[in-house]
Amino acid sequence: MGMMATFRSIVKRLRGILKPLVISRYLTTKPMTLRFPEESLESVQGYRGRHLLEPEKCIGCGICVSVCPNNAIELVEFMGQRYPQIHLGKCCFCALCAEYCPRNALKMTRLATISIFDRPSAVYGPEELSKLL
Amino acid sequence: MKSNPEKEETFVPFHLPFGPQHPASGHFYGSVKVDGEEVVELEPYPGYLHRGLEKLMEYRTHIQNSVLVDRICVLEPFSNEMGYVNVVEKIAGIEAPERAQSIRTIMAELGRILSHITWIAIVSLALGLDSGARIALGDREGILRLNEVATGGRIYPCYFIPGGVRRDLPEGFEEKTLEELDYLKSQLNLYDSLIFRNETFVTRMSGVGIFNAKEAIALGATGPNLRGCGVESDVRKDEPYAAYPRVNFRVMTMKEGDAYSRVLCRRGEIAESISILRQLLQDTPKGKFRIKMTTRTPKGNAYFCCEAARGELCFHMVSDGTDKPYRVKVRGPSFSHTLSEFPYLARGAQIADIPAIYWSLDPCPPDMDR
Amino acid sequence: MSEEIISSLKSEFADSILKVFLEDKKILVTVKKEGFYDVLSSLKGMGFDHLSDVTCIDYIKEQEFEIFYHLWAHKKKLRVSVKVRIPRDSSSIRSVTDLWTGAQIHERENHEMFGVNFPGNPDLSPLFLEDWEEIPPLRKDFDTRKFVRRKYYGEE
Amino acid sequence: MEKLRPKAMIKSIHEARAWSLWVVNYFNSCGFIELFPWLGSGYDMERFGIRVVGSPRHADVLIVAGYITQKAVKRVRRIYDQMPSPKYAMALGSCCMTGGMYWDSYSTVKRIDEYVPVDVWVLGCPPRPENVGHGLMMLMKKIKGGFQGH
Repeated sequence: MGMMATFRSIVKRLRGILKPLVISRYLTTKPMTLRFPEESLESVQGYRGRHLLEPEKCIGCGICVSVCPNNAIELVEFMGQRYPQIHLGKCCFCALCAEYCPRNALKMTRLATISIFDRPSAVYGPEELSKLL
Repeated sequence: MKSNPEKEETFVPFHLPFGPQHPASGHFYGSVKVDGEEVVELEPYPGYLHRGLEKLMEYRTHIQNSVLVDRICVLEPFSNEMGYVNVVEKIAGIEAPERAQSIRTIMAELGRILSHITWIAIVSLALGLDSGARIALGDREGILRLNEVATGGRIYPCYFIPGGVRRDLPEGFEEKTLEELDYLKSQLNLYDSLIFRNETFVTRMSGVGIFNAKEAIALGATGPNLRGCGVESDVRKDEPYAAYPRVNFRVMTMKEGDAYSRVLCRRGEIAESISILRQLLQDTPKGKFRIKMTTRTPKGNAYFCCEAARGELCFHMVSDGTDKPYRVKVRGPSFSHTLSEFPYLARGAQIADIPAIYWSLDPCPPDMDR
Repeated sequence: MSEEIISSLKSEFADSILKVFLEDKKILVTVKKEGFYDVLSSLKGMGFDHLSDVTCIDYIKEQEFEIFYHLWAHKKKLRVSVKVRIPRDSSSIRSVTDLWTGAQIHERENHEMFGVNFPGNPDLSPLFLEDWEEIPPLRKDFDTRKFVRRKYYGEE
Repeated sequence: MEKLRPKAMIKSIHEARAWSLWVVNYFNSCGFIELFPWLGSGYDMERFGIRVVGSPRHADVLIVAGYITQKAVKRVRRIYDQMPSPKYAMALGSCCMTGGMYWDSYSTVKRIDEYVPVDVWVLGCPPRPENVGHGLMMLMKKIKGGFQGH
């Protein structure tokens, strides 16, 4: 009986070694890795990225200021009228401001690559908000 | 304890930190008292991710809270939203429309599969099976892409809101999801051969961290950890909510109650979630996906439980008539996994089994600390 | 099923139970502080073996804490919530750790967050916060925004 | 260092440092989820020579991946002190810059650069993997440009 037991344990060991080799099918398929700067997983239409302000539609009502959970939005003076200024370092990109704006002046774009070296450049005033840099 | 008597008076427990910066501990510090190779006592020190969310929720309105609340468990935001949104609707006495209920169930099941796949990646990283982990990390992108298409957010969807969901599913979402589910179904066989039936994984996981049904219930275990000991308890079956009454599925239970049976429970749940999603995607009812709800909720309190990937997630909310909740208590499933089951299971185990036991319970430290 | 439990509770603890009623498949029990432990232990005997949550609510206007014990019976598939009111200043209530071992950490968290004392609980040391000198943070008279302005933003 | 070595050698030292950043294995909160594509096979940061190492003694970059609580900030500062200089720090998400989502929480640190000097802020809650990659590229460009770190 010892022969059968050792034979069976050898088979068990072999199966344990050979079974993970099923991964070799990844040798033939297209690699999963994207070459970052050239290829990258672009954000989809409707993704909640950086804001875009249309100054002519904005009436300066301040609903976005009150609905923002992080107090990221303030109204600032710009060319005679009050527009929202968004501190992207406080914003959580939840798009409640865009949803509750009565005039649909504030929308979310797909642009999400915002990395900066210093703190002050996280504050987006009305003119930066209205232009897609 | 098996420590021999003459060593008794000179025995000084050596404190081994299973610390916050440990590749397998994920911001939870357990001070392990060790006698040689055997663990004498494990003291949990949580709190590294405690933000005091229950206090913050008292300062925000229900709409702002529905955005804050899916930061509770980082790996599975949909079940937190499902819990919070339903408890607010319970107090307000309204019912989300039919279409919103089935959209919520679809996204909750997608979140469950995503959470289980992330858990597969982390548990195989903790046990050193890197190839399976890399493939599982790569497979998450499919479901995250579906999240992004449907809700606009990758990790935090901020999608459920008291009264329904914030926007409708785009067209073609059903076909994309069905395609993704077929791919995941085939990947399950790959995970089987790479991880679940892997020789080292099985020997390291089976016979480790054993507790029977009675002990598990006394410790407050829920979800796959309790189903691993043979108790058939699943909130989706016991107290059906959202669109779960219309769906039939099997509750996976194992008998041994050791780490490997919990692993198989979760693996079975992925297959069940795929079949649930296939049933839901056949006939999503048409109609409104959101009804208007007044921001103020009447005075009263409500308690709602839903089944998160890790276990029973309960919300207890007290409202005093204003638009802000007076008090919200969140019972995260990982609270009892990490603080009462893990120290119990770690007693008497070997040091090398600590990561295996810890990740067989699938804890989520931000869910424990809130 | 739940009607028998309600009737047996009413008959057994007529004096210490203030109100028992069924509300959408959940039994809600309001108990006086003296008899709450016997009600809980009899409920455990009836098969409510899973304690899912111990919730503490701070009613600062009435100077009272309200503690909820949410129980669940695995076999009967039934949920019970037991409500107890205790005074706010010298708030202490007997620990139920000997009925459900899982209750120890819930009570320890409530002790740290509200200051409720649970005699009989083996370990009530701080859980989440490290060297915290203020009053327990989840009480209503602790204003987190004033605290944050003073400690982090430096305005008084 | 500038005086002793010719200019070409100094430039190649910066280049070598930029292409071999080692990240310490301390990912503390939500940003950690967005590093999965970089750790795993999604974008695979080994292509840029960025590797995750277990001990701070071998690391160059500390990635602060989200909100930091009062209890965790002691460990973060100790890990940062243990790292040999030149060392850099990168902050993911808005919670470490201004408190973000938990601006009124009693237990989280509002400005991480009171404890750890941060070189690159990556915004987003949590930032997309492409945004994290953009931040890593900016850090590498900054190092190539002769930034000595701390």
